[in-house]
Amino acid sequence: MNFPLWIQNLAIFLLAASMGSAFWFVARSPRWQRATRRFRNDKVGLLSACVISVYLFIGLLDSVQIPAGPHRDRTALDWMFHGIKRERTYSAPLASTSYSATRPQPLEGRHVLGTDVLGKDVLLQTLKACRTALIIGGLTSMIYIPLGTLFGVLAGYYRRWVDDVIQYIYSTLATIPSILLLIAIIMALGKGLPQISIALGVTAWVGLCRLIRGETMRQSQRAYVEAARALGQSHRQIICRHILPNVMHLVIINFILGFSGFVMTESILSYLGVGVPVGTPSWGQMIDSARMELAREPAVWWNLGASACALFFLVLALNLLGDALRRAFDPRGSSVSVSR
Amino acid sequence: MALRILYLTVACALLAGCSNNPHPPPFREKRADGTPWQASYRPFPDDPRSLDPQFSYDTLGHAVVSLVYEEMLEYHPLKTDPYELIPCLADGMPEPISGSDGTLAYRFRIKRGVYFHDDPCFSSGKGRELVAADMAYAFNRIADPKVECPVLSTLAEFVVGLQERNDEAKRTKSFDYSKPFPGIRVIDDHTFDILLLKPFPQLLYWMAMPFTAPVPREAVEYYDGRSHDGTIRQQFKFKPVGTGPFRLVEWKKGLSLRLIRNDNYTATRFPTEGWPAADAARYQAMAGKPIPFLDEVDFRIIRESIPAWLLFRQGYVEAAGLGKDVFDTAVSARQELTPEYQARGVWLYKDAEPSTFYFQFNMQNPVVGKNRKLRQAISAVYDVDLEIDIFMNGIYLNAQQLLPPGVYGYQADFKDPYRQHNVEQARQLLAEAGYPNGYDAKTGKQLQLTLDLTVDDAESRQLAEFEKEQIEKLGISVKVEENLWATQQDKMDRGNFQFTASGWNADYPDPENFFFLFYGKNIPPEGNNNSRYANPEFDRLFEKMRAMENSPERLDLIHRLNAILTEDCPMIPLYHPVAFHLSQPWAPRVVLNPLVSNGLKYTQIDVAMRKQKQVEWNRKPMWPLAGIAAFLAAAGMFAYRWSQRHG
Amino acid sequence: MSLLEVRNLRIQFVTEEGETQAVDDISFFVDSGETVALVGESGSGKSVTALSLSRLVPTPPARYQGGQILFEGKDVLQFSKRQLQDLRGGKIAYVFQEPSTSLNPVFRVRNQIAEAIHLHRRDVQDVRAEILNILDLVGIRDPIRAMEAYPHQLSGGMQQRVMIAMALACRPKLLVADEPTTALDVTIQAQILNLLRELRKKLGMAVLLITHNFAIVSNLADRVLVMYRGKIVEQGPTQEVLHHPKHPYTQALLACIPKIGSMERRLTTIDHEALARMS
Amino acid sequence: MASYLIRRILYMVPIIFGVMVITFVLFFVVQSPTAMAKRILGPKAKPEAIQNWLHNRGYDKPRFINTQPGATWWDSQFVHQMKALATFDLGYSDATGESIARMFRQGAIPSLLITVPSFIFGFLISLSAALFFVFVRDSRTDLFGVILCVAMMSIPIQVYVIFGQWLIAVKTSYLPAFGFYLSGASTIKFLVLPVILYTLADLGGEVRLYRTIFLEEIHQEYVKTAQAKGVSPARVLFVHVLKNGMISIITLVVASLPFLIIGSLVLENFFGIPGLGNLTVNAIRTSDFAVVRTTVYLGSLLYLVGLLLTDICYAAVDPRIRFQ
Repeated sequence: MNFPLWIQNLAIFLLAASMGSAFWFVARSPRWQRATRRFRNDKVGLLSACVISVYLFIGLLDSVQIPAGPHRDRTALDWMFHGIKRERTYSAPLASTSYSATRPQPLEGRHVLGTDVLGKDVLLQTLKACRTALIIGGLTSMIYIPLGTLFGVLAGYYRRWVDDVIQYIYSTLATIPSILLLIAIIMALGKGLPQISIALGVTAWVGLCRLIRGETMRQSQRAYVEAARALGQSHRQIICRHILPNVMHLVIINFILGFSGFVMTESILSYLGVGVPVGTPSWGQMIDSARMELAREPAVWWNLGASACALFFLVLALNLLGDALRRAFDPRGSSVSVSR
Repeated sequence: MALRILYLTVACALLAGCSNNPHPPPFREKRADGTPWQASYRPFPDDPRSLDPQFSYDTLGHAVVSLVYEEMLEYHPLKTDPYELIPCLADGMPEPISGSDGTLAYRFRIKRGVYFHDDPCFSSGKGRELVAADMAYAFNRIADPKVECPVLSTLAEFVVGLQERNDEAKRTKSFDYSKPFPGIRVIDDHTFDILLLKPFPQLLYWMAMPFTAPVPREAVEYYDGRSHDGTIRQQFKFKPVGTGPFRLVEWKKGLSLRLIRNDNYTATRFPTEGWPAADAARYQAMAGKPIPFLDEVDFRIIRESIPAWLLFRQGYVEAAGLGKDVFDTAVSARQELTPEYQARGVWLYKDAEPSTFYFQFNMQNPVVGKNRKLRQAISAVYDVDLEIDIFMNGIYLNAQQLLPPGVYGYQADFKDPYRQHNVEQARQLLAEAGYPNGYDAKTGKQLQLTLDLTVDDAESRQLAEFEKEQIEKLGISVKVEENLWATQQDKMDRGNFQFTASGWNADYPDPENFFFLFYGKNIPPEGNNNSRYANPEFDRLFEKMRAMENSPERLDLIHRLNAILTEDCPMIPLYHPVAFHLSQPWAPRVVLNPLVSNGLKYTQIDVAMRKQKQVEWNRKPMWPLAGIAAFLAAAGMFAYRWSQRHG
Repeated sequence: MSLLEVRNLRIQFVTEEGETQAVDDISFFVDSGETVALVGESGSGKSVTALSLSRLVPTPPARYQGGQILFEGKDVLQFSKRQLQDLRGGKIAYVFQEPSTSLNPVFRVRNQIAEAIHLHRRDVQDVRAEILNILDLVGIRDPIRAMEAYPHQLSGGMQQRVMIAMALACRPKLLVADEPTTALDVTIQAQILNLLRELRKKLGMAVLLITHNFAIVSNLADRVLVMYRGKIVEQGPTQEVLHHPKHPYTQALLACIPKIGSMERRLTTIDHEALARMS
Repeated sequence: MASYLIRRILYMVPIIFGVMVITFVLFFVVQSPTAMAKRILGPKAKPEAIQNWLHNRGYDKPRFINTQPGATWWDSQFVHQMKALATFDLGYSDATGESIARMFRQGAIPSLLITVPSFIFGFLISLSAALFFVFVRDSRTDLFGVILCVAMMSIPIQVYVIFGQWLIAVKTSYLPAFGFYLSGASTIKFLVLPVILYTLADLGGEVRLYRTIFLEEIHQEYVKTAQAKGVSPARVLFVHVLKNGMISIITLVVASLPFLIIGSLVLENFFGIPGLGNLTVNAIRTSDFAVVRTTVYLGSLLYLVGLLLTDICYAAVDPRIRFQ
């Protein structure tokens, strides 16, 4: 199972578009306006948002294809790096000879962050891995957010047997330690980005569902929902007009924090040998390879350095943004549940 | 405050005093005669699955089994060209005998005075003498379906009685060990014949493999893994009892296997000839001496290569393989030790292994199987030298044929015409194959091939990426299918793949052991012909060659077999591994033959030198302690000032 | 000298959404033994004023911009942390609006009252007797049981009595009751107000009563301060303000008073039930 | 209380059944035991040997329902698996044939030796750090602390291990880079580095979580009451807030207690500690499905035990909760 590039691109595009439209859709409510105002004054949050935009931008650059000449699947990012030659194997950042204590050979060109074992430019690989991370996060979000939100709202709104069934499903899934479940699913489905995303989605919706269910239950008891019910609005109307907008912020915060979790999990999966497929640049794999490379003499540190930093800043920014959003919606910090 | 400083000092002292030696102390410090106890620590990549000699079929299992058990024959530890079998438990080499009724057999005589290890499974607790009946018992075990001997069907083709006994047991669902094994004719306690169905010169090699090691029936029946009088006995496969130079005394899963010397060992001595002239002095000192020299062998299970290397650097293990990541550290461009390691006194060994790695095509696949030119094109485009350079430190031998060096029939000057990394030729061949520039001439679609590989760690992942890129130079697209080991095997069995990377390590140094991989009657599920290569001409020549003793005529047949494989290209030979091994200065290696897996019985170490070097290589710098102290002091200052400010 | 005198107090709140003048140049005084009501709608700054008397308003987001809070002639705004801790509870005690959340849920009533006694009345020998004494004083019928109870095991009225007991435990000079009855059932409200009135007589302390309810004011207060948008718009003796309001805001507020009579009738009807629930 | 617990335990029965079904589907239906047999017997094994292997382990039976003539319908892999798991008959490793129960018993001790000290140190350190940051809340130190925590969370555990191993074991020779054996006090030298790293890797998240919990408590009304009583800020935090916050924290912590036994997947493998984490990773790498599915199953049971402990713990520490 391997999706063509355009479907993967669609994932990124949908990710960006759905984030945007979700904001636009709910931003009219006073709660969101208050939150937006608070967020605007949050320097850390704004800075994180900027950092994330940079990652998104790099991901987009690497999604746009420039079919020119024999290089059929060359992306805009590849095009920007097209002057950079391929080496035989490792070379240190900005070195003029290939990496080797005993057999140095002259290089084709200079590489800001050196080259990896196959002689590829580490900077380019690191940047290309952004897209992999975004696709994993994006595809997973496309799976788990609708699932978690829908089931959460249904369970929290209808209660009774609907709630029982949904609770049973997620309790059972939550009962299996998530990393083991992930590995088991990937072992069963085989390797590949979509498979990893499905596995992550199956394990991630549980948390969101539980959160949304709780919040929906709280909202359903509020006076305005009672009022809407008294006015004879249908269940569907109540859910769409009243409940969903009031739980949307939780979804978004959960999405952002979850996203960082997926990126981190990918690195663990790569370590366990069930990560992204061969030939897909990813930070997790770069970190995993680094163990061996670091033991070389002299150590090959730039691979680990570049990937760990790229991963670190994205996860850091996502976490800080999630925090900032939570602060914006809930200045007194009264929903601990989001952080678990 | 004073108390705090005291704590700090104590902590620092503890830290500085504690050794970074990861091994438990040896069983004893001194031998009975007061000389130092020689305990050798060896890195071991994983737990063996089983130590049952009739079942175990992996290098890890054999490494232990061959120290505990012995077979009738063994390889000469020093001779490699050609490899030579010498008697081990047998008293002299076996004689082929042909009965008047046309039967074929080999007669073996067992050395007198060979005893099994002392073990509670024997009624007296003392090891019993080895007799011919033990060999019959071992062959009975091979036939027993419960033992799951993996080479049963290979041997059953040649050895009398294996198949019948196996069928009978399957029919009756039990194996009757009281019945004598029909394929072994016991002459007296120390003489027996092995009866054959057809000529089988390779039998002698099999008699040097653990499958035919004699096993005491008492041990198999005693160690049944069940509870007796409240104590659970181990399973036989975890508690080997043999005649070998070492006894297994402790096996902690995932941690270590510890063996100590079998004091009753007399079966073999250090060889008295066969060493290289350059090293004569050292070998002469050992020649004819009783073995083993070591008192204790400690296999330390270290699954990751980096820690194994670290422990070698620190002097805590005696040997190390040189992985690609640490290669440059120790070996220079001229394939000699770097000055640092020369100064350490480390020994470097280069072992050409009797193995071949190759790509193999599924000949039943409609795309690659029916298109010889396509296979040849892939062969021609692949840059094996670059792969060897990047991933194998440039030391593996570029393979031009299936047979590895050292195996009878290897042609040192043979060049595969399609395996010379010629991109022009490759494109030409690809066009002839019907895919000019990688696109199907008829449909105009890009050719996509699937390469099935087992990918489970960083290195195999990088290699897979390299292989993909190499073949994609043709303009075709290669999809790497990453399989778990089990899935990969499953695909091999069912023929559900296009092409894959594979390798074969000689069971014994005979060309039969390689060419049978492409023998038409060995197509799965019958055998290991995973390529599903079926060529009547090849099969005919193979059958003929198999039954022959080495001779110019046989050599000619081997060359013809090789020529067929080269032209038909069901596989692309890649390389023959050459392993670089390091040994510590106090533990120089003795054995020169890579087929020998019980080399530790010839090895000895210099304990005093080890002690001295370990201290020298593990000096502890003071800066981290100073750093920690400074950090604690700063933290203390901060806390103090903070508490002052905040009352 | 008044017990408490506030002069030109200004307090500002700085939040992400801008600055708000919570208390805008107010001055008032409270004499010993006197009951003063601070009246105003929610958000008028009365709670902030009350809390600021012992500097309980957290800074940030609040900022004391100027003025003086003189308690027994000393300016609270110049107090050290130590002095503030003595002032709080010891001299000025508080009773808050919502007894169910204002009591610490995981400590027994006894511990919560004992804590106040330990902090301000080191001389008390028999703390247990003193607690029983105070609980009895605030009209808890079974003080031994109430003492060992956790707050959630008590009814709302009882919880508020415990709050008052805790406030009184240190014999404060000034009791600040910040809407002490808002969260309670109507029936209980009257009981608590009666209790406050009795206690004031018995103990002779000053009471600053924060409320938006003029019915309470007329029952309890000697003087009234009316607050509107951070300013004190009117002050004077209770009867005068109630019957002759000068400021239009006061007039508007008075227009919203519920009928006192009706409330009392309901009060008498439900009284037994409420009592039964309490015991 | 007892009846409540019994009800909770009964409620878990369908969940355990669900877990068993999921593990069965993942490991038997999707992955064929034949592949496993190949793995164990080696690539050179003959088909009879494989059939034999499958038969000896019951893997040649039908998956769910036995429809073969003359056989009882429940003589299937699924039913046998269910029965084995339900009776805690964990069976034997596919790879080594060793008793899984025995492997787990042996693995538990090294795992606990790493996780328990890390857990205790981690808990104490994060609690103190969280209290400190709450004490100086809204200050520059607090902001710095939060960012530091998030930064620590954003580093994958492998990076901690790689760096720690390199620095302490390689560059300074103070501690063993690798290895483990049980031998009284000197076992400690193997534990120091893994414990430090394990503690560090979890620290950021824990501190942040505890800080959030305490911050939530700080905004409660009872804190204002305490302040109004004249309680010092330190006492407010360390007595009033701490005791309330600890209720949430202890229940969270208790839920994670059973997992200590599983150990750390990454860490144990890096350091060669023969714990359950190492066992699991190794089983994954060697496709030892018998061990992996047992780990999944036991992990689930541990989770449920954790939930039960949480309930009991709530009752024990929170006076507001009493079982009816």
